[in-house]
Amino acid sequence: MEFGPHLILAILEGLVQASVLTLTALGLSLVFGVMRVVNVAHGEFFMLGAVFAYGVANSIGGAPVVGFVAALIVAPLLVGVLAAAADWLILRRLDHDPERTIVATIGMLYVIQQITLMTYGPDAHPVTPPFNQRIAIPWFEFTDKGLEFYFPWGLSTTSYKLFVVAAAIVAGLGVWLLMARSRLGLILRATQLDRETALAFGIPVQRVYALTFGFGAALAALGAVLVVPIQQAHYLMGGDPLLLSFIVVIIGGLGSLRGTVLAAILIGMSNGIISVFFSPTLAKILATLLVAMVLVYRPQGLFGKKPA
Amino acid sequence: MKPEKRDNVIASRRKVLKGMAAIGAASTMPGLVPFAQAATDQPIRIGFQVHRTGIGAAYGRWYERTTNAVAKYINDNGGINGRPVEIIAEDDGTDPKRGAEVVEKFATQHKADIAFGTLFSHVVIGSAPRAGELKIPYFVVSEGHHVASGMLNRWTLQPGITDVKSQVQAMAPFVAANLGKKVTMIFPDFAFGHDHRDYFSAAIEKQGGNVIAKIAIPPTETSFTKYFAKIPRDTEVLYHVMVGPSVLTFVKEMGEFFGPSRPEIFGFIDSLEAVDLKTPGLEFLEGTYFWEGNPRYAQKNQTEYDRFYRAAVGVDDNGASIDDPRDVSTYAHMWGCWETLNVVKAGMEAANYRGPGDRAALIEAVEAMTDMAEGRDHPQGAKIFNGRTHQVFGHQYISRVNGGRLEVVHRTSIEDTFYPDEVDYTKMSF
Amino acid sequence: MAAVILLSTRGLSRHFGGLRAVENVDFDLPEGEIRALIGPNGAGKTTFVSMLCGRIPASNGQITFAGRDVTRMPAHKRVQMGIAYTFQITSIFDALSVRENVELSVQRCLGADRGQLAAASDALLERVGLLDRAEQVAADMAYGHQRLLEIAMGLGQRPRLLILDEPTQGLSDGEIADFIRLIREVARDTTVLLIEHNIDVVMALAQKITVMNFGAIIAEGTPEEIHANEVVQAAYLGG
Amino acid sequence: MSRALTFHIGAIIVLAVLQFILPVYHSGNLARIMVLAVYAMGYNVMFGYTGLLSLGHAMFFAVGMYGAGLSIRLFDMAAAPAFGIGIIASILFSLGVGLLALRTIGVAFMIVTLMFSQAIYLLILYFNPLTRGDEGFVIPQAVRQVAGFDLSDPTTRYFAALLLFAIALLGMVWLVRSRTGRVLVAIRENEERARMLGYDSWAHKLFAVVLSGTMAGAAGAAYGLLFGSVGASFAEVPFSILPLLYVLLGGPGTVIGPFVGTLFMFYLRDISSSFTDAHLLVAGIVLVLLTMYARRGIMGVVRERWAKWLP
Amino acid sequence: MMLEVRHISAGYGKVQVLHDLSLGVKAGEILCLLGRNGAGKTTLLKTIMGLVRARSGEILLEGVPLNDLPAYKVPRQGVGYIPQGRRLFAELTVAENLQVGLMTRGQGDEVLEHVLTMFPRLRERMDQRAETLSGGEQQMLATARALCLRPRVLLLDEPTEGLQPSMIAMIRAAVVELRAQGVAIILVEQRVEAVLEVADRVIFIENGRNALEATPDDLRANESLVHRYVGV
Repeated sequence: MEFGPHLILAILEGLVQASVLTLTALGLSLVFGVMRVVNVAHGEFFMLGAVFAYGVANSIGGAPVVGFVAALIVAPLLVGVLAAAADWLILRRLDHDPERTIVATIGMLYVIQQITLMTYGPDAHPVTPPFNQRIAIPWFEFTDKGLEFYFPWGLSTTSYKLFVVAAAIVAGLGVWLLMARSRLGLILRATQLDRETALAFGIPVQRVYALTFGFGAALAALGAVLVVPIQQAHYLMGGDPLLLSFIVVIIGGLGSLRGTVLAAILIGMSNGIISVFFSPTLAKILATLLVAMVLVYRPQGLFGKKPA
Repeated sequence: MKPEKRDNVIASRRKVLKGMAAIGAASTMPGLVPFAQAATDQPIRIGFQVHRTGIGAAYGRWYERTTNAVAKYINDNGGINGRPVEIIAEDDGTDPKRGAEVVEKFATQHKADIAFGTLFSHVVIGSAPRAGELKIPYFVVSEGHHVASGMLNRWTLQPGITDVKSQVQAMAPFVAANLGKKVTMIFPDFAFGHDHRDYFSAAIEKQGGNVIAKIAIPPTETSFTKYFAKIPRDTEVLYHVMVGPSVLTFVKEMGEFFGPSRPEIFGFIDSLEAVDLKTPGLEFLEGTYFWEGNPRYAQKNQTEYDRFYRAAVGVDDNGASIDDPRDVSTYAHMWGCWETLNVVKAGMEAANYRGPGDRAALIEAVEAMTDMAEGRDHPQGAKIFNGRTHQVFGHQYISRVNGGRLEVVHRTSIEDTFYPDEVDYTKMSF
Repeated sequence: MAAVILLSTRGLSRHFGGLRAVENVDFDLPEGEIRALIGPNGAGKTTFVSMLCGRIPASNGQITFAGRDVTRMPAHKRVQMGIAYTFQITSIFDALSVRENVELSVQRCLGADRGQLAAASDALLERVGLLDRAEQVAADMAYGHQRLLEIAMGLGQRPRLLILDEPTQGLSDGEIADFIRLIREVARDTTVLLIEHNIDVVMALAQKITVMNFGAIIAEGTPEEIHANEVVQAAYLGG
Repeated sequence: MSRALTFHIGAIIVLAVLQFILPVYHSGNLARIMVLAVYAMGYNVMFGYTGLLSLGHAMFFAVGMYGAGLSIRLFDMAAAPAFGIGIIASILFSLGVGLLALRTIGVAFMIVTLMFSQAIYLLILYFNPLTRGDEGFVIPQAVRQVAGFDLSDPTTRYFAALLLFAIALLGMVWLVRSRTGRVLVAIRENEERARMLGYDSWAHKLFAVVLSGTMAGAAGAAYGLLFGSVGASFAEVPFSILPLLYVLLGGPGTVIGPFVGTLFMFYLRDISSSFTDAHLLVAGIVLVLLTMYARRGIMGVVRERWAKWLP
Repeated sequence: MMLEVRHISAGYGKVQVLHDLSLGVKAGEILCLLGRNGAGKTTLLKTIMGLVRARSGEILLEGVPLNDLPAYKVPRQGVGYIPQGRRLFAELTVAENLQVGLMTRGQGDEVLEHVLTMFPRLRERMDQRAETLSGGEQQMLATARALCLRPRVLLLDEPTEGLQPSMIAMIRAAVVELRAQGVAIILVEQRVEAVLEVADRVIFIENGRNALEATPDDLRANESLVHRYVGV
């Protein structure tokens, strides 16, 4: 493929990845920001979202669009409730101590994964996309006759992929509106800034935590529902989103939502674009080392501001 | 016609389950199975290393179904040396560490006669040294080249399924002759994929073709379009092989990428194993070609043996589970379990196997095997076993997607899969 | 003897963001003296002594200890040179026993010989009156006893300069009297810098008093001079 | 001889005797458990004694294992020098990791170690012509000889594992009673205070990382030589979680605890595997329950209730 | 009594800070707590707020026990708190900080209006982030935020710390006005002089225990009392 169309394609693919990653990482970032805990089971909530989406879409039947819309609503909700319950039953009793929480969420990761294997099984299952037209994209070249357009081989996307990008933008805006403009957002931000004072002003911090944990997980699940029509629901699919979300949240600055979105776009896009030029495994090695070095030398993240 | 057949199979499946549960106690239930002339009525214990969890779990499920079916088949026909076969399954988590522990457990705890059944090559490589030390015959069904490459030991054999090196090189003449000579390869970036890369590149060059691009995809990748973009414009044939839970995404995105103007496409069915060809998004595969270890769809000229084998495992004419037509089997691989256990049976009978003391004799008996005739024991086709390399060679199938079904268009000769020996295990001591 | 300056600072400053916690402090402490450092909350006392012992780096200025410039020296090296610091907020090894706490403070000088360590720690515990609690887990003790343990750990290091940050906070009157006796004894071979709010303690112990407010030294003198100083009175009572 | 020393030497003697008593399956398991326990003891140096929680310990194990394995595979070395190379590689590598990762604390430290470990795993895959990637490679039986002893022989293997284990165990008994060991505990309890007692906490933490990494690396090299295979799965994230699980269960900050935890978890999985595949479910539940209700682990509780003298 | 503390013991972890401490404050009364650093004054206020759990004893608001309630329900009963160091939500705007106060008991805009008339400076700064305010303005905001829940009881922890005299006067005026409105006020202070001007009663706390109760007049008459318990 020529360089120009190749790049466009990498960007389009990167956008789709970045969209899903943004939602997933926003969930992780929110939980870290408000509760100051790292949720290692985040990837499993992503996986659960996909598996529930398959379950819902499959049991409803009828036109794919009906099942998909139902999954879009039910799966994140279910996952959110599950996660909130886990917070209430487990993490609350650990006082949300950061290190103990990490260990407990590692345990949760295994439990969720194993239960999914025992019930849903080891196979990957697809969810039929509600619509999926291939959209060829024209490219141009300069010939003797001047500028000419043509359709290069492989330069295309699908309507569903565009929908994923749009949906992620809408959901992202929704999260932003919620955080910046709503009462609930105010409560979350106040809790994030000063837990004790929030408590002294009547904010039920423990419930806010459970809600946040649930909401964070639901965001991951939403990302997963969007992605299952492209990929499949599989009980081991949570690993990569977790690692990538980690990377994004750290690069973006722990707890900063704006940084998270920026970093998700950066990482999602570069994942697509770097692999155009380098070995993808090498790209992953470099990305992991970059994250480690960012933590070592710039713990506030690339986009985070320096603590006073 | 069909419904009745189906009922039969369900009935026999029930019997399988019941039978399996009862096998331990079989000897105390006279009349159920005729194990009359046995010297001992103790069952032959087959340690079955199965991927129930981990990335191999989807394959493992079907391996287990096939293994249970072949055990029933053997028992229904009088067992081995008149003794029933008992399958002792242990999950290895598709993990080499646990694999080695499981082999130890078979050898020392379960007192199994042999260990059997592993698919994923890293588990084989992790487990084989322990099998060698514990001197327990280790029959793998992994299609990896690691056995014939000489990396392992005299106790490890692969008598049921042809290895990747053979499969791949046998494809090259057909590809070069019918599809094109400029090939782009897409393969997973780990050992299995590298075997494809290396052996096919060499084979196609012998046919006057060449590989113009080699695109490695990292394991755990979930999105593939960006790799397709690296396919050179002058590619005549796209050669693809993919494994893991993302195979459907891989194939779907391939379709979306090419749209209406695709090159010839030749793939290993691994890319679609356990995936329904009628899944939306796969329509573009119409007219493309696949290697199949064993044809998933019952062919017009289906042999009696394939029909028998299908029914025994509980698979319909489309290669899916009879219970659930959406549950597509790993048909191109799992027959290896069926044939391997039949080889074990033949070997044990040739060696007059009585117990662990005869393990070396069993190995020697299998090493002495050469021709294996097509039949109920070998429903996939005739085979030639090479005792020096511990590797079997057999026919390979090339199928074309036609009306949403895979139709066999070419069956390679066994000789197409031969290559010079790289090891002589028979010279090693036990 | 009083002429030998053990510790001095020149132009010592520390800024937190825009806040000037300590600004341009010149300070001299002669060897063998007990010096009290007083001042209202937020005057910068703790920040100042934290810079002396190296817990926080100075933004500007210079610290000299025993004739060496220690401004950039890491904390543990300064401690090895003989600066011991007891924390304002009790800082002990909660989960360890009282004896283990003290042993940790003496083993740096003594090495890990068990017998010697035990003897030295018991002597110290005896001195602060905690010997009968030696086996207790440190966190289980009353606050006052924890403060005494903290002081014992300070002494265990055999410092040349002992910095005590509000050592009597939370002690009862009886304990305070014991504390004063203890410090007098210690001061025979150790220089003491004492941050203290309890004026009785200051008056009883200090040979000289330094008063800080808003990050700067506003007065320095004998207890009598300071008591009479109007600026000091104003700073305290917030007039 | 102190009670603590007697107890641990006694444990080693019991293990030596067990080899002659136990059925071969269990003595085989025990050999494996002892090697893994060295890995866990190394983890305990950082986590249990110094308070540094690493999520990437598999990298140290893998560096030791590949250090030894690749010397054999690529340079045809003998087992003993290869083992030495594995250890040297672990020392150098853990020194490098320590110098970088110790610039962070708490959660950041956990993630940095996780990321380094992931990078090592990917590097093993990336250099597959050398390492054979995910498949790994076999260390041939012929090479696994040290001073005339065949390491693949079950008895030799058992005693080789026991030797390594005994060195690590007695070394730990000595360490935790030494001056350095006590400073490590002081750092775990209150780093600021330790620093203000004149201890160089940075140097001590670095020592803990290097010792911990070297023990893990020694375990990795030994594992490869004793069991004959080297593979990338020893560098994967779940293998980093294992020692955490072992130590949490056995008792962080106790010398024998990591062994007890390894023994328990190993048999928990082995026994549960005969009636369910859900051993990971068990592991997950154990992790959650341990963090919620039993942070001291088995030996921690034993020490608290019955044996205060246990180091 | 509007708020009554009976025989409270409380602390952090294994350390007990308050020992059997009792006190009460009436509606329209200012009770000042004096004592040295670490005497337990801040811990007492936190215990009333439920932020530190009382181990024994009772806290009653108009006879109804508070200490069984989860912490977040205490302010909802009408207990306002101005913590030491102000503890504003630094990255929230002035308006948002006030909004948090209004939410506590579901107060509407008229309360906000009322509070803003007390602190007109804040009205000009509504969209500014709290961390950008000057020290005095921050204290105004902390006070205004607490008033937004229309407290029946107001707890102030060293509200004049680090402020210039004009600001101190303003805070003092606000406190006096609240007393006139019938709010029960507990004021923790270091500056004895500031205390003497507004207090109705003074209680000294020493080592977490009641040490002495006095009126401002007693204290003016006997300076050595102050000296003994506050240490100046």
